[in-house]
Formats: sequence, structure tokens, C-alpha cells
Amino acid sequence: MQTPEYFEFLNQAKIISGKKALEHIPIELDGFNSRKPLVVTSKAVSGAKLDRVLAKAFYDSNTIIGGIFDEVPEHSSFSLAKELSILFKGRGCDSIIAFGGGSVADVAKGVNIMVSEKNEDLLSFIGEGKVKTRLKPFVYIPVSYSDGTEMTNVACIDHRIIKSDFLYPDIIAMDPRATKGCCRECVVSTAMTALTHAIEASSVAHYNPVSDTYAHSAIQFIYENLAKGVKSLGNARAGLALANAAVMAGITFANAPAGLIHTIADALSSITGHNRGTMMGVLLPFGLEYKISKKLEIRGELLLALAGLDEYVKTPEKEMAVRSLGLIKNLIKSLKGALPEKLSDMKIPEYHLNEAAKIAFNASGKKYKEQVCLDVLQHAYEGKSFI
Amino acid sequence: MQEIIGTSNRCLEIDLTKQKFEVFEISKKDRNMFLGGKGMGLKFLYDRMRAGVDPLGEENMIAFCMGALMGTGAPCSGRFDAVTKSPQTGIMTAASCGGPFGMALKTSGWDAIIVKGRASKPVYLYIDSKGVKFENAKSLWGKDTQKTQEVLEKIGSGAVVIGPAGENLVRYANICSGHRFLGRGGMGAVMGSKNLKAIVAKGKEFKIVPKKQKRFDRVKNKFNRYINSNSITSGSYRNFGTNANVNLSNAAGILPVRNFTGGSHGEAHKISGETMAEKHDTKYSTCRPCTILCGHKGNFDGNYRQVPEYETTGLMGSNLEIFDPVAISEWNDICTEVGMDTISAGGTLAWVMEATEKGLINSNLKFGSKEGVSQMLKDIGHGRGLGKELGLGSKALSKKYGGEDFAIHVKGLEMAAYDPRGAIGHGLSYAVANRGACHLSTTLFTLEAYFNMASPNAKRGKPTMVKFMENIFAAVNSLHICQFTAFAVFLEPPLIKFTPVPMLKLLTQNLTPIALSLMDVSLWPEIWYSIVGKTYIPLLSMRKFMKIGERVHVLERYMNTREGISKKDDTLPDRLLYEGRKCDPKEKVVPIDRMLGKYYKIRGYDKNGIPKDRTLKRLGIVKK
Amino acid sequence: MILPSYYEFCCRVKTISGQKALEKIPGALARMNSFRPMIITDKGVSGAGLIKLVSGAVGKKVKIGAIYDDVPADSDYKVVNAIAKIYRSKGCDSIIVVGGGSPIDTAKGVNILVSLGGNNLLDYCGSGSVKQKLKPLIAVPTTSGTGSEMTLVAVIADKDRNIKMAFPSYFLLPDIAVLDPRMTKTLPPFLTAPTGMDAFTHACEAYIGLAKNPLSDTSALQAIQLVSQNLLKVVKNPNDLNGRLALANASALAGLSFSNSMVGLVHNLGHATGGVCHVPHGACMSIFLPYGLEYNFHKVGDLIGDLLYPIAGAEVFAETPKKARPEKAVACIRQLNQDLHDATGGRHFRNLKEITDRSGKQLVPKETLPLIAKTAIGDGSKVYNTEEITYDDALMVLEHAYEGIPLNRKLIKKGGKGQKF
Amino acid sequence: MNINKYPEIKPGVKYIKKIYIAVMLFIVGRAMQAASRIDKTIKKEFEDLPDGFTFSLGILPNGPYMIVGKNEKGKVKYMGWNPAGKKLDLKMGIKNMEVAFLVFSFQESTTVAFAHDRFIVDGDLTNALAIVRVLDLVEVYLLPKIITKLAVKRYPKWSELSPVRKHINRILIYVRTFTV
Repeated sequence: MQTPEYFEFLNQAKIISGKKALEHIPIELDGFNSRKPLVVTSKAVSGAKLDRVLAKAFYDSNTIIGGIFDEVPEHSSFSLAKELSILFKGRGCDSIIAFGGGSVADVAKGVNIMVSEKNEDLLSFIGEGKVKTRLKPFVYIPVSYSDGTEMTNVACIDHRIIKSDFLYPDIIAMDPRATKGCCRECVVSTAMTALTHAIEASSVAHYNPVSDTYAHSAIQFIYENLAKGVKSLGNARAGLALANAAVMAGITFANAPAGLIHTIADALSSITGHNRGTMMGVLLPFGLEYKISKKLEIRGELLLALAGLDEYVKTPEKEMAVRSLGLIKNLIKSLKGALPEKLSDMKIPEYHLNEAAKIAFNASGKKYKEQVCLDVLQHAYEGKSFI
Repeated sequence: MQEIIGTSNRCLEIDLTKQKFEVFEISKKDRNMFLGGKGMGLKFLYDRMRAGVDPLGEENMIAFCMGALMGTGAPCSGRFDAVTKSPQTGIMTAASCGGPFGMALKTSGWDAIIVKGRASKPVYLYIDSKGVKFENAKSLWGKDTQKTQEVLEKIGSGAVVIGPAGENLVRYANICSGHRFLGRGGMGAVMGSKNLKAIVAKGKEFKIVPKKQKRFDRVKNKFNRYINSNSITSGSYRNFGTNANVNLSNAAGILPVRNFTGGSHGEAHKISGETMAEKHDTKYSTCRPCTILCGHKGNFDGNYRQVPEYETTGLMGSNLEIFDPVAISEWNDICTEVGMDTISAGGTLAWVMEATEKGLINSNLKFGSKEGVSQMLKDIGHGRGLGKELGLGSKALSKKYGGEDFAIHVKGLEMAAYDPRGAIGHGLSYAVANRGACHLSTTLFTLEAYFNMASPNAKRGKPTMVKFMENIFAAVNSLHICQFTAFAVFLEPPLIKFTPVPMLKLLTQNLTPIALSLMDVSLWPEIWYSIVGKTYIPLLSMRKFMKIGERVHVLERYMNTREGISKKDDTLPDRLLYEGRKCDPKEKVVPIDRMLGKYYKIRGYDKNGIPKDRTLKRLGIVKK
Repeated sequence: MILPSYYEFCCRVKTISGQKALEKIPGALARMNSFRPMIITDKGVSGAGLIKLVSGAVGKKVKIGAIYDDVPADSDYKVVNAIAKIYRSKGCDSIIVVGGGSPIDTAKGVNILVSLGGNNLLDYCGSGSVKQKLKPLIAVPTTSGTGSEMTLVAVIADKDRNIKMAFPSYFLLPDIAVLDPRMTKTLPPFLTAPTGMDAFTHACEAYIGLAKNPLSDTSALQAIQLVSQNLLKVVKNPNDLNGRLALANASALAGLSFSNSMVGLVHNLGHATGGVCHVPHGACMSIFLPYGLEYNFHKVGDLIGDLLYPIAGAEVFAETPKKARPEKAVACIRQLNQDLHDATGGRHFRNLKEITDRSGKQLVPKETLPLIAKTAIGDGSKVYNTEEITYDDALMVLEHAYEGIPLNRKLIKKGGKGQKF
Repeated sequence: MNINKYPEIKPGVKYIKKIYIAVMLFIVGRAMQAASRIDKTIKKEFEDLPDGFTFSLGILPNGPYMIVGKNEKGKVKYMGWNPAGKKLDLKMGIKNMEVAFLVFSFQESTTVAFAHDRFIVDGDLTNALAIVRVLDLVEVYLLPKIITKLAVKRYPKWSELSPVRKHINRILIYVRTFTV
């Protein structure tokens, strides 16, 4: 194992996961001296009556819920954050619980900045490192469609990015009741986002041992549980395992630069509006193939995470990357159509590819060449193998 | 004068790059499958244009298609269509207009023209029965729409022109003919991008006669009878113009107020059609020929101006919290002159006002204040300062500055002045309409909110009604006849006229197909058949007509899905999906997801909203 | 991978690791809005010239408010009170602690006082008294073993009452742990060996402990691999900076792992032996580790088998049949101990009998074993061992360890078969 | 935004679970008192604890609790459910009602609950471990083997606790728990 020259790592959150995890939130908040959280969530959660489950979890405690706002739309906005901050202050709350997907977490982070920094002008925090004070306690409860970006130090409101280490959630509470799969597409797309993040984070040039530990756990959980989770949506164990994977992948993602596949998928989904996770799932095998064909390094540990020790020690070092790719392809095949095989199956117009490659090139800070991005995209579009 | 019997079927394909034109003929099959107007235009573009062209690039095309009825003297038939790929939404857009150009082109012997390519310098086209002349438009470039038409009136009997907005590629610039417009989707910018200032047709060279004159006269009389006895077409619209909708909308709670945060307002009566008729001494000023007579002119503080249509009044009036007809008519005139869509302009202004209030953007515009609006409209049209950015529309603005939750648009097209939270069926219609938040795709709000014939809050039956009306209107726009005739056609047949309203309501909600079959849509196919001389068979022809509508609608959807449209785009702004209104004690929102699935199913789309191969084959859009 | 039906995991420490990691401290301080740190350390560290190194790296950009270098070996609450007074009088706004377990615990205590106010640490005794975010605390460990830069408890003694007070709170976690190989370079080989084994033990025990969780598992495996590949190398060649860094990383990873999954029998006996006979912690760890594993074979044999891969590498792992893996792993650990024993010239101990102090006096006479066993069953670590430990069990293991012979597994009382997590 | 649409939610009470746990705590507390007089091992454990030692086991934050302590004479006594006004040397708390219910309905063993971080112990850990050992033994006496096996790490062997002694003690403890 090589020794890294230099690395940094931070996981701000306390992770609690498993049976009755929601019931532990009051005592965790008590540890922050907080007695009145504001719950921010979306209709999808309250529609599944999970908001009531949460309210019940607070029974027999001294914690009053300052209000359950359940109307966060899929798109987070400054105006909503502002209104919520008024609700927060009006009720005299002292912490925030975000329960739901990406936009819920983003809005909650926005509110937290406003009320903690005592500054109504959220626009002035856009950029990196503008938040300077420690924020109010922030609890995040993932659901089955949380893809891990919620756990990072980024809030994306109205397409504007606010980045600061203070934005990490303080507590992440995963409860099987909340992470039970909602639909095949959601489960697959979130798992694919997590898998891509984990694989890319663990194969960046700068080896980071701590980040690797998270990434490998995530990969292993996804590999072992995705098929199960897709097959039977009510499977609480698989759902919980996938949520764990998403959280871990999110944390590694926050500690590693965005990889090639993430960047391309991000660009393409911003143009076409298709789900980013699905896009990553489609692009993942092609991205890896590209790396293999160009003899770029894919570390053997990936196979270790995917196949386990016994398989790993038997495989010669040279074949590890190809073998890992094969396993990932098998995984995708086992989903039986929940994920399209190539981009053209998603009915994306072909001319968008050029545009996406250009955006990806710029978004990556010119790290990934336009031609490379386009190459990967075109292969993925036609379903043509690199090897 | 020569006569054309039925339709001439002759078309022009004009290439601006090469400055050449070709004549071609519409096949009989196409005519039967797509009628004319919108349907034919879409078919032309479907055959000629690949997906993914830049709407403002050389490859985009614009087709002007005349209605089959035009020139025959059929009621309300003086309308023509244009179809192109919209620079505002990036998908197909089709608009209809009642200006003099249609009649002029048709009586020059042409049923349609397709314009493609790009001229190297500004030109205008002169069309007569022999063909096209490419004229230098240097002297016209920069002139407003009305002045340009004054010049062109001397050479032809009708023209389509663009104003400065089109020249400056304002994304919602429109095309003007007389004082009527090809309004939505930014067709003016497409003409502007082609350096095409105007098209003028000589006209009055041919006379158009129906094949079966006697039958035609009989149907026409019946049509006129219906129109004249209907309370909307012969009453409120004829007397007060479309602004008669203001009071109706206000009462039903679907009038947009303060960028769609409210549904009614205490001062709304000040801008109603009734008030305007009384105060501003309005007179008819309409398309020709017309039986309904909804367009008016009026005296606004000494200026003789076209009375704003309801959508203009709603979006530039109540939606900005301004209740002054004089100001609204002035802004309407500015938009007329620079040539841009009042709905999109109003919607964009409302977004800017709210964004200013929330500190996302810097401007001097405020809700309820008239200050700066005239100047801003002129700036948009001429592409100056902040106006240049506003010319990109609220979708692009909100992407850039944030505030997407209160950018009221669907697929990039700003919403017309009917708030779907008071008529959820219309909400579904907005979401799935082909060209964006279009109120003309169906006019379901009339049934839901005005006539009380369907419950505005019930989800049941709405997908079926939306599908039915979309099909009808797609066919009507291809036939081409004024959509307002639908009021008469729908509501006047005896069966529906004498059924008590509460019972109708029950019917529409629970036995939707039966309720819809009460409406007599036979008049339209009948008049069409009498012109081309085919035999009209009562039920069969009606079904055929409906299928044409379906074909046109699905073709447009299919072309849009090739551009990347899918379920993700069939949605409404967050404000309408999540935010209740104060005027509504229950704070209802539009439950779009639940209706969408059903709609796709009955439409023959897959789960992602893309037409299934089976559907396309059944309709003859792709070969079997 | 095992997903326990419930687990908690928390490690709010930002790790900065690498050559020249010390130079990153000023920037990190600035991000937390603090500009006048106080440095806390002990005499040994400052004597080795490490403080000069730290203040040199930090002092260029930030003004150092004060340096306190007199922390005793057992951190005492009076020292904490005294340091807090200095902190306040010099107007500092953050703490940098350089050293091993004792200075770090002391610094955590100081942080409680200076953040929450008051003059006496005893006011904050008991769990649940620290409930808010404290002042920035940066830990720079100088031994690669304890992993206390990753733990949340501050153990501070009250010598008057002769007790140790524990202050558990997540807010006591340092904000940043800075791992720089220069800080451990001067550690002599005979001290490097046991501290390395300490980290090794943390990781092994975390992997088989009751409270294991997915995150502690992977980091434990990483830590084991890093130690087994580098420890012997560094002991033989103390100037191997890369190896030193690897050990520092391993220690941090092991700390992260065991602070969340807790430890079992090895620490149980180790704490007891250390407490009764004043034997260095690391020495006990390396001796008890093989026994700790053997004792739990029947419950978590598969997991122990997994350990063979990071300990011995892929080839050995592949060659060994699945059933023999646990025993092979233990054999490898014994071999490692033997190798270290040879490399340090006998200053690394293989069994209790061998442990002597500098004067050559035996530290753990056979008569003390019952006393150690009795202390052991009062030690908290036993809760997290998968198999129950009673007095008899503890004594039995101790007797084996005294002689240094493999555990006679027939003597283990087995309760139930596998372990559910 | 209409603030009243999102009202405050005050925490309710799960009465049935609370009553169940209160009853269980009462029985365990009484049984500890009884067992300390009957079983030698337990007696010895308590003898090693300092005089006047009192501890509480309960559900955070609002109870119910059970309090057991040694009085001046060194006798173990169940001291009721109310911790108010008592000097407690050791406080053991289960983090919340739901988890307490899991433990007291034997779905999760005490050891596993400990491993899952579901207990908070405030006080001297050595004493706490003694109490845990006592609790384990009390469970062995109170409950049938099938259930107890779920709750403890290792069920006592024959050599440690002969069946005859176990059954006799069990009856005695039951009698004493519910009588005096």
C-alpha cells in the first residue's frame, strides 16, 4: 500500500443508523443544548406519513417541534429560504432538521446560514468560505432518494453554490422506516450516484486513506444490496444499506475533487434535465472503459470492495481493473431494465452531446479535455465499447 | 378574376441564402391527413428539418400556412398559421393570426410558404401569383411594425412584418400583420435572425369558391345562427371584447395578481371589458371576415388605440398590480410597435419586479408602480441595457439570477393570464401543452371556471377532457377557423343547451366521454367537406376530423420529444405546485402528478411522456 | 459487509496529514476565525525540540499567544485550571496541543474551561455537561499509537481523591488532527514498536468488537495494513519519514475506528495490568493481542480470518485455506512480536514475564495476576468483547500470557455460537 | 406564508409503553432486593460496593426510573421510582422510550443495546459493571432460559449455577418480590 504525500479529510457528521434511529434525535439534539428544532421536509415525505413518524419519535422527550414545513418543492429557492427563516425566528427555534431529498437539505442549509449569521442577505454568502461562524445544529434524515450530495459542505440554491465546511450536517440519522425504497428508478439513480462518487473518489490521483475507507464501504454496500433493493422495494435492510452507502459516498465526494463521470453526467443532465443519477449509471461503465483503454490507473482496491477478499487475492494484479468493470456491468445487468443501457435509449437528442462536452470541460476547470468528454459521451450514446 | 375551387395546393419554398424559390404541390394524402394551417406547417417542418437545429440559426425554417377555409367567406375564417422552432423554448411553436396577410397570400394563389436559410443583408419578400421577389429592406430595417406596414401597403394588400424586437432577437418577439399578431414563441426573432424584415403579398388575383356551394351556404348559415345566439360570442365578446374575461376570472379566482400570488383583486373591475367599453368608447376593429367581432379600438385619453386583449390586461395589469387601462393600452401599443408578445413581456416584467423585491436583481421596477415600465418595454424591444437581458425571457433570467420558483413559465413560455390553481384541469393543460404554458391548447378554464360545467377542483375526467379539447383545437387550428367559434359549437347544440348545468357538471365529472359526445363538433368537418367536395357522412367524418386533430397534436409532441422534451418538462412552476393563495381559504395547489399519468396513458405515451411507436403508427406519423 | 441493525459513528476531526502538514495550521486557524493560538505540550516534547518546529511552522503567519510545556504524565485537573488562567491572561483564542495522550487530554479539559467559563474543571464533571461547540482545538500527536487525537473522552485525574474523571462529549473532539512525520521522527525504536502495536491492537479489536460498524471496519483494515507493512521497517530504519507518516496515519485511522466501535478483551486486560503494575500501555497491548483474538475464535472466527489479509498480504491469504486463516493470523502477530523483539534487541516484550523496567526489575510478578484479573472485570472494555469475561476467564488468559504460550482453547467457556451485530 | 399551517408539536406520551416499562422496572427492582438476600453471588457483588451506594436505571429524559441502593446497614433496598431528592452515585439511562421498550421486551439484549450506544452511564464505570452483572443474574432467575439466552452473552453453565439451585432460588425470589 502506498503512503500518501499529503491529504486532508473531514467528516463533520455524527452518523446514527438503524432501528429506531429517529427516536435518538431528541437526545442527540439535547447534546447540542437544543430543544426546539424546525423540521423542513417535502410533500413526498409527508405523503408517506413519515412526518408523523418523526413527530411520534419525539414523544416522551422534552423536545418541541417548532413546526413541520412540508412544502419544499424540487427546486430550492432563496425566497423559500427567507420565508422559512421568518418561521424559524417566529417560533424561536434553535436547530434545523431536514428530512428529504436534495432541495430540502439545500433550503435547510440556506435557512441555517441566515439565522446563524443573522444576515438576511443570503446572496452575500455565494461562493466558497463566506460562512464564517459555526451554525446552529443541523440534523439531516436521508430518504431513499437522497443521493449523498446532501451530506456535503455545499448548498445549491437557485443554481447558486454556497460552500463552506460549516455546512456539513451535524447529525445524519438513517432509519429503515425512512430509507425504504420508494420506486425502482429512485433507488437505482441514487445508488448509481453514490457508486460513481465512491469509485471516482477512491481512484483519484491523490490517494487518501480515510476517504478510501468510506468509499470502499459504500461500494461494497451498493454491490451487495442494489439488486435486492430494486427487486423488493419494501426491503428495509437493503434500503438502509443503500442509504448508508449514499451517506458514505457523499462524505467521500465532499473530500475529493469531482471525477470525469460526475462532471460529464452533471453537464448532460443540466442540459437535458434528465435525472443525474441515471445518467451517471449509464456513463459509469463507459467512463471506466475509457480509463482502462487509456491505461489510466484504476486501483486494485476497487475489486476488493466489489468482490471481497477471496476473489481479490486470487486475481492477478493486471486483470483487476477489467474484472471490476465486469462486475459493475453485471450489477447493471442484474437491474433488469431499471437503468437504460446507453444514452440513446433515454431519447436524448444526439446534438446535446457536443454541448455537454463543452460544459464539462469548463466545469472541470479545463481538467478533462473536451475531446475526452465527447469520446466518452459518444461511446455511451451508441453503447459502443472502448476495448 | 381567376377562380380557385376548394384549395390551390400550391406552395412556395423560399431559400434566403441562395435567394431562390421553388414551387411544390401539397399531396392529396397530406391534405387529408393534416388539413392545412398548423397541421400542414408541422408536417412541412417534420419532413424538412432535423432535430436539434439552432432556432436562431440558418437551418431553422418558418412556415406560413393558410387555412383551408380562408377566402371562401366561411365565418371567422380569416386566419392563418405560422410554425417554426421557437428560440424561446427550443421546441416547436405554432401561432395563429387574423391579419390581412393571410387573405392576400391566399388570393395570390398560394396555400403556404416555407422560408429557410438566411439572407446576408436585410431583405423583404414580395409575393404574387408568379412567384417571389427578393427586395432590399435597408430602408425598412429599424422601423416599427406599423410604419413598415404603411410603406408596404402601397405595394401589396397584406404583409407580415417584424419590429425592432424581432431585429434585436428578443426571444419573445412576434410577427405582426395589421394589428394582429403571430404572438407566442418568438417567431419575430426567427425572422429577424434570417434578416427577413417582411413578407408582402399582392393579393386579389384569385377568387376562392367552395366546391359544393349549396351545402356550404347551409352550413354557414347554421354556423352563423349558433354564433349569433351564443351569449359569449354574440354577447360579452362582441360587446366588451376578450376583456369580458376580467370580471369572470376575478370572480372565479383565476385572475393572476402580483406575479401569480393571488387570484382576485378588489380593483379588478377597473380594467374589465365592461368598464373599458363604457369609459373608452370602444368600436370594432377585428380580423376579416369575422362574425364574433371581439377586437376593439378605443379612445384612451385622446389617443385612439387598439384595446388590449384580456391576456395583455391580465399580465400587464393585475399581474403587476396596475389597474389603469390607459397605461396598459399604452404599453400594449409599445409592444405592438416594437413587435413583441405582451404575455411573455408582462410575465417577464412581473418576474423582474419580484426579483427586485427579493434583491436578486437590480432594477427600478416595482409592483403597483407604472414608473419605468414604458421605458423598460422600449429597452427590451431595442435591446438596450437591462432590457437586453429581459429580452431573454423569465426562464433564462431566473437561471442566471436565481428565483426559478417564481418564474411563471412552462418549458420557457410564460403563462397566460389564467391561474390554474382555480381550474386544475387547465393546469394539466398548461403542463402538457406543446408550446409551453399555452392557454389556447385547450380552453378548459372556460368550462371549469366560467360556465361551471366541470368542477374546478376535481381530478377525475380532466385528462380525458384535456385530450379531447387538444385534439379539437389542433384540428380547428389546421382547418383554420377562429377558436372562439368553439363556444358556439360546444354550447349551442340543443342537447347541451337544454341540459341543466348541475347535471352537466355531474356528467362531465363522472361520465366524461358521454358528456363530451354531447358537444356537436360536426359543423367543422361539414364545412370543410363542402369546400373540397367530399361527401359528408355524419359520425364517420366527425371521427376522422378528431383523428386529424390527434395526429397534429401527437406529431407536434413527437417533434418536441426529439428535441429532448419528456415528463420532466411537463410540469408547472413551483409557485403553482406548492404555494397556496390567500384568496383561497383552502390554499389549493395543482396536483399535477396524479393527472399526468392518466393523461399519458390515454394519449398513448409511455411513462416518460414520449409517444409510443404504436401510437405513432396508428396515426400514420411513421410508416407502419 | 455486515450492516449492524443499529450503529452510531462520529468523528468530527478534520485530518490533515502529510509532509509539511504543520504549515497548513495557520490557514486552518484563519478559516475558523482565530489568530492567537496557545500551545500546550509536555517537557519531553519540548525537550526534543519539537515545539520549535511547530512554532516555527505556525509562527510565521500567526502570533502565538502562549506556550505551556509542563503537562505532567497524568493530566491533573489543577494543571488544567492553571493553564486556563494563562490562556485567558494572554488573550488566546484557540489551542494547539502537541504530544501524546496526556497533553491532549489536558488540552481538552482546558478547552472546556476557557469556552464555557469558570475557574474549576470539577464544575463540569459528569456526562452531558458540555453541550455546545468549543474553541478551536488542533491536535498534533507525537506518538503514533494512542489515537487520542480521534477520541472524544478527556480523562483527567483528581489526585486528591485518587480518581480519574472522564469527560465524554463529542464537542471535545479536536477540530483538526495534524499528522506530520517530523513529529514522530525522534521516537526511539524501542518506543516506536509498542506504540505501533498499540494502534495495531486498536484496529484489530475494533474489527471484531461488538459495536463494530461499516466505517470502523474499513478504517481498521486500512490501519492494520499500514502498520504491518511499515512498523518493522521503521523500527529498523528510524529515519524513514514515509514509514513514519504511514504509522501516524495508521494510528489516526485506528483511533477513528476504535473510538466508534470500542475495544474488548485485550484492552480489558491491558488496562488492568497497566493500572496494577504500571506497565506501559503499548507493551501490554502487543502481549495480549494474540490472546484477545484466540479467546473470541468461536464467535467471530470469520472476522479474525479476514484480518489475515491486511496482516500478511494477499499471497499468504490466498494460500491459506479458509478454516486455517484465524490461526494463521494469530501466528503472524506472534511472529511480528518476535521480529520486533529481535529488531529492538529485546526491548520489545513478548510475554508478561519479560516485562522489566530500566533497572531490570520484573514488573509483573506472578503473584499479581489474581489482582489484575479482579481489576479487569471492573473495566469497561469487557462490555464490548463478544464473549463474556468472568474472573476465572481473565485469570486463565493472564496465566497463558505470563508464559507466552498459545491459549489452550479448551479452557474457554463458550456461550452460544455466532455473534449477531 | 401562512405560519399557522405549520403548528408547533408538543411531544406526546406513549402511555402503554411507559406503563409496561414502569411495571418491568418495578419487578426488576424488587427482584434485585429479593435476590440480594437469596443468591450468594449477587450478595457478594453488593458487598463489594461502597456503603450507601445508590443507583438509578431509567429512561431519559422523563422516566420512569427505578432506584436501588444499599442502606446504612448494608441491606439492598428498592427505593421506588422517583429520583428526586436522592443522592445517586450511579445513573444509568436508556436513551429513549422506544429503545427501552426494545430492551425490556427482549428484542434487543442488554449487551447489544450497550454496543449500540443506547445507554448513558454517569458515574463510576466499575460499579456500573457490577450492577450489569447483577442485572444479568436477576434476569436468569426471573425469566425462562429461552428468553434469557437472548438477553445475556453467556448463560451460566452447570458448574456455575446448578439447575436445582436455580429453580429453588427462582421460586424464592418470585415470592419475595411480590410479597414483602
